[in-house]
Amino acid sequence: MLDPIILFFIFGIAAGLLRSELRLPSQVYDFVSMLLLLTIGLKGGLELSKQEFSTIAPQMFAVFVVGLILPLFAYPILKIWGGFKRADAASIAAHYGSVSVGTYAVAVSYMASLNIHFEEHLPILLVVLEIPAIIVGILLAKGLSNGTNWKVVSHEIFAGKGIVLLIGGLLIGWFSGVEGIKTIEPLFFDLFKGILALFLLEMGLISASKISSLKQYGLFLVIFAITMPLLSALIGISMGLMFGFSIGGTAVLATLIASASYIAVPAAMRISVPEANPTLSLTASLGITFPFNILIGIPLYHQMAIKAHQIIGG
Amino acid sequence: MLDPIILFFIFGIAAGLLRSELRLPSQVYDFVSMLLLLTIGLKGGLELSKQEFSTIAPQMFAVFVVGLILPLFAYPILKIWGGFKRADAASIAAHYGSVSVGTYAVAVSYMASLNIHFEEHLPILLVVLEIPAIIVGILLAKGLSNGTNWKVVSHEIFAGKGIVLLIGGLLIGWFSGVEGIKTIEPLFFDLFKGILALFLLEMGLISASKISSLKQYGLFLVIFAITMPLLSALIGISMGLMFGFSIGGTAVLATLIASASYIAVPAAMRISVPEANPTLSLTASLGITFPFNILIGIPLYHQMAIKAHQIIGG
Amino acid sequence: MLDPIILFFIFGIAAGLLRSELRLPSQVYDFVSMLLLLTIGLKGGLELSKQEFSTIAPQMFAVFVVGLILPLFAYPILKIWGGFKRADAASIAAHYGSVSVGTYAVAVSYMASLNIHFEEHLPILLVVLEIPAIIVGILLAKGLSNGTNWKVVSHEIFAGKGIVLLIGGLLIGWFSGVEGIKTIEPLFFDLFKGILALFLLEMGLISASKISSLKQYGLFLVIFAITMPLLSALIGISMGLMFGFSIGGTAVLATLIASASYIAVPAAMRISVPEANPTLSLTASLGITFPFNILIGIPLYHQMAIKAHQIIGG
Amino acid sequence: MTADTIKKLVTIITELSLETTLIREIEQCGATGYTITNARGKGSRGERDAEWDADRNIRVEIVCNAKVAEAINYMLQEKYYDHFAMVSFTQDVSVLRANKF
Amino acid sequence: MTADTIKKLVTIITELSLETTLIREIEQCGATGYTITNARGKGSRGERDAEWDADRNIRVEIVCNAKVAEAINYMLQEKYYDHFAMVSFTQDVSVLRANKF
Amino acid sequence: MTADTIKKLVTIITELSLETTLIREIEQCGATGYTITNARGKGSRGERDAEWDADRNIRVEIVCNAKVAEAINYMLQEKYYDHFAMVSFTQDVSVLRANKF
Ligand SMILES: Nc1ncnc2c1ncn2[C@@H]1O[C@H](COP(=O)(O)O)[C@@H](O)[C@H]1O
Ligand SMILES: Nc1ncnc2c1ncn2[C@@H]1O[C@H](COP(=O)(O)O)[C@@H](O)[C@H]1O
Ligand SMILES: Nc1ncnc2c1ncn2[C@@H]1O[C@H](COP(=O)(O)O)[C@@H](O)[C@H]1O
Ligand code: NA
Ligand code: NA
Ligand code: NA
Repeated sequence: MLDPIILFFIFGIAAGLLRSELRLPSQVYDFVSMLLLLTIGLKGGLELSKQEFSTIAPQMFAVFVVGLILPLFAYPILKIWGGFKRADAASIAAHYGSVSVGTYAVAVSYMASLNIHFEEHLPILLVVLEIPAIIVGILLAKGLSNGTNWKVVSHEIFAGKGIVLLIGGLLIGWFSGVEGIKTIEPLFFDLFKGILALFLLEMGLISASKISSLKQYGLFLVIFAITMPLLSALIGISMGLMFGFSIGGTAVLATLIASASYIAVPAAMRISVPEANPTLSLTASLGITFPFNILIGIPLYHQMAIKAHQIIGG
Repeated sequence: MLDPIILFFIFGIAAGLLRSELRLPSQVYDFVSMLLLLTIGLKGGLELSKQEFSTIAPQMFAVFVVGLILPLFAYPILKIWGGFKRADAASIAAHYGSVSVGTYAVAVSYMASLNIHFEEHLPILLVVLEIPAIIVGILLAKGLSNGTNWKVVSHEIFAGKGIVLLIGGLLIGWFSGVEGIKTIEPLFFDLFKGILALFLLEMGLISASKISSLKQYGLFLVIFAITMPLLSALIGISMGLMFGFSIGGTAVLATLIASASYIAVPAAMRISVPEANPTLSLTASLGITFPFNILIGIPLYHQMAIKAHQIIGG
Repeated sequence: MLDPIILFFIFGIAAGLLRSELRLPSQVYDFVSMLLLLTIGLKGGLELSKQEFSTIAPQMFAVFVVGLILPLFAYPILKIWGGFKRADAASIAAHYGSVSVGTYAVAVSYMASLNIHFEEHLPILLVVLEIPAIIVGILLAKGLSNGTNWKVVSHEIFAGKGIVLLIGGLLIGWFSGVEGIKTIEPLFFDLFKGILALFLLEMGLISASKISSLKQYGLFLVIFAITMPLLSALIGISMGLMFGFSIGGTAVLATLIASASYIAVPAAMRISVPEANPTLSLTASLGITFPFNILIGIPLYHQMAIKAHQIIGG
Repeated sequence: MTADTIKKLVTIITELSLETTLIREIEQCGATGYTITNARGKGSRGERDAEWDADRNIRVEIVCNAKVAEAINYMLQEKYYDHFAMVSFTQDVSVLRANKF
Repeated sequence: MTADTIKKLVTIITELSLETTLIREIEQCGATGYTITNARGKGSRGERDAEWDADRNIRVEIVCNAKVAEAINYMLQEKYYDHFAMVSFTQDVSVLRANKF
Repeated sequence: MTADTIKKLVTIITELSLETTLIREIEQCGATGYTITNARGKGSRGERDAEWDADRNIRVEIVCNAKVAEAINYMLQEKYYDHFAMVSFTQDVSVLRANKF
């Protein structure tokens, strides 16, 4: 029996490939995204109020470092094997070093539907992971002595809707506490999966439109867009074990690291590395990696987490 | 005591006639419609998973035939008695041969509020009924040897938002099953009547604006727009009895057949029969038939179904 | 422990001051406002069905008179002490004589979260209070023998979205009754605080943008925009006592009278007194008075109501 | 192909709140039609970023003959320029079916 | 600075429901691009206030050479003018990088 | 009636993501105002159908004198034409209250 939210995603892809006129109205899509971001933030914030900062700080640091390393690892592959121009290789690398909140939300919903516990403070790591890859990507594209206006770039990153809503949600959740949040639960928590279903419907439609533009970019991009998340997931599994996470937490962290950005990074790259072709990275991220993670990745990473825990535990 | 959703509709009509600036924002209207279509589809799909296809298939066939016949019946009336041009008569006939999902939703809600059981697989018949009248309408307007681009027309019909969402909802409901759907119930099922209320508020506003443009089209259109649903309802009642439906199911089927399209058919006619005046058919369908069915038709068809069952049963 | 909806407001102000790109999409904002207005109307209407008109009529009259007097009181202050031009003084006075539904909603939510009872028919007084100040404002700006097209003005007032939705909600609530309304409660009542949270997020963003344009209007406007609600609240407290309201009702009425319009009045003034600078009054109302009432005013008026009841009771 | 005719295209950018009254006056000047799009912008009356109802602009286009164009421009100047955010400009355009305008 | 070149700007205001087919035909006339904005308005076929799907307008702009402009105008006249709410007008515009169009 | 004056109308169609920076530069060129509408379209960089944030266009109009128009066009050419989806064209328009621009 399939989770309905996955069916909504498949439905979206199918409708898109069949060239249906179906679209979630753009402002409704924005609204739905906002709700997801706020809900994820709120949940993380509620958890924060129960935790010691000292336990989380080292995890934040480790995750930040991973965010710096991932694009450095992807860049030469894209440049040398893929034959991409410098700007394009750097931009794609930045997308895969950063994360996708939509993918995270599906992982969360997957765990919830199987009643698997996971570390609820992961949204904080999510926020931390979004940023370093952008900086590395710009440096890769332009070199250290470049003319990047870092003030503009950092504004673009930190003032972007995604980060602001996640951090806002975290803080509100933290300050409100479990009791306080009760009154807004019907909107933010009870509707969560329905809202996620609508989000995935639209994401399916978008993915389908990107899939159609795939052929012009060749096989290498496809292979990269599947292999890169698999390798990233391995890193995620290792980190989960290192942090002493539960099986669920390990799988969600793997999903997080395996995911590729399609909102924050494209926006930042467009401003900072305009010579990179935005269609290239969005096609990979939205057309291949997102559907791969949703349909195959998450259950796979879950199995990997189980295996890894058996090996360690045994 | 009046059902609040009917009050919302009356409120919309009143606000519209008083030339208030009130409008549901267009994208919110689209969103609300999408939710209704998906919910109706989901409910039908859940029911499908409990039924044998062999019981439903003959009903689908019968209903398809009715969809072919209704416009053939309406066309000469409109052409000869109404004095409409060929294209206009054909287009109006197509509207009345097809169905209105909004009207169906109100019938469903009416039955639910009176705790009357009805056959839940009706959404499948709804999907089947939407289409044949469009084809007949085009043929009536253009003749058999016309230059209609059927590929474009069939894309217009099947790729239209309405059909896609209904079928998508049906399939998702079918594959998910009652257990699977639980997590998305708060959005799609619990909010249903509230969402329907907002939909009817906007429909009231739209109806009011169409009512204002009514006088220029004369009395015949008004009479047709009330008589046609009444006759169609009689056909619906007979079919309900034929199918062995409950009283509720008979009444809902009658409502379905009595309803007139205002989304799928106008869009298809605009492309295929551009010489037809779209204001004419929309004024009839939205300005008269929709409010008539909502305010008078549904309770009336319910009474008719009760009577019919008494006669048959006695 | 802070109410999360207040945190959403503070979050909005912070994000706005930090020049984040965060915005509630405009149609979603309209939708959220509509839901709040309808919910407030519905709640009032439910209450109406339990009350005698004869108890409420005198309160409506008294409140109407207050709505006439408040701008007459504010006008000379603004004109003489503030040095504003006639049109501007009249327009600002009208804003402060009228009310803000958003502020009322927060007061309602504040009382609910502290489990404090209040007179539920207050939405009727809200409707009554919106209007007189507009008329007085126009007369102040243009004199009695002016060329105001009162037909246009009254259409602008009564056909405005706010009034129409409030009155529509009132009537629907009244006719439906507590039982009837049950089916639409999940959307209109259960989601209320979540919807209010989103509304306040956007209001915070708007307030922040108005705060930025504050410096060019000088200190007087700031002082006025804080003092005026305080004085109005005193009047509200006295009226609450006069009406024999509970502590909660007294505080909510005080909040109501202390609030300043930012939707109905600006729209009406733009049409009727175009020579008034709209930025001036909106800056005061949205940039100062709204946040003041939300963050400081409501708890303060609650304390004032307690004190006043002690004095009277003792 | 029907011969082209030269007409005027008047474009007005102003506050959304004016829409109803402005349209009425434009028709009184003799315009047979108009087209409106939503807009935002900045000018002498500051930024109008369409974030708040009061800050929304519309962009109105009217195809008409020179006389109507002049009447519209005169009307704008007399009644609106002083108190409203408003910009307008006029161009020549060539149209088919010129009798429409 | 590259020398400016004079091109034609064709503006079409018509029903939203035509978008897909109209765009196809415009490209067949030789246009290399187009820009669309949502619009509402009023004309000989009554008010189209964008409140209902069937009442929404679009405003299509095409920068092109004179030949393509003529082809588009001819096509509009032949296929659309009779049955659809439609207005179109043509202007001269000066563009940079004229080879684009 | 005030005498009309001829000014330039520069229209730019480009990516939404450029809005903030582009506006800043346009003002630095000496423009006193601008108007923006949301748009979608197609050109040499493919279809931009406004479905995804990255695929949204804006249409910017600036009424200005010839010198500012030239400065804007030069700036666009230098800084944006190579890497961004962008089209621009310039026309003559007659305006009232010419001192505004
Ligand atoms: N120079 C300009 N070019 C294009 N649009 C302008 C210009 N100046 C003003 N506008 C538009 O007209 C509106 C009103 O202008 P204003 O009355 O100058 O504030 C602004 O909000 C802009 O949308
Ligand atoms: N004179 C006009 N000026 C500007 N736009 C017009 C004019 N006439 C019609 N329109 C626009 O073109 C659409 C179709 O016009 P029509 O075919 O005359 O109904 C209308 O809905 C308006 O948006
Ligand atoms: N020939 C054209 N006519 C009108 N608009 C165009 C044309 N070519 C391009 N555009 C618009 O300008 C945007 C960017 O063009 P481009 O840089 O050629 O991709 C497109 O997305 C269209 O909205
Ligand atoms: Na990643
Ligand atoms: Na029918
Ligand atoms: Na007040």
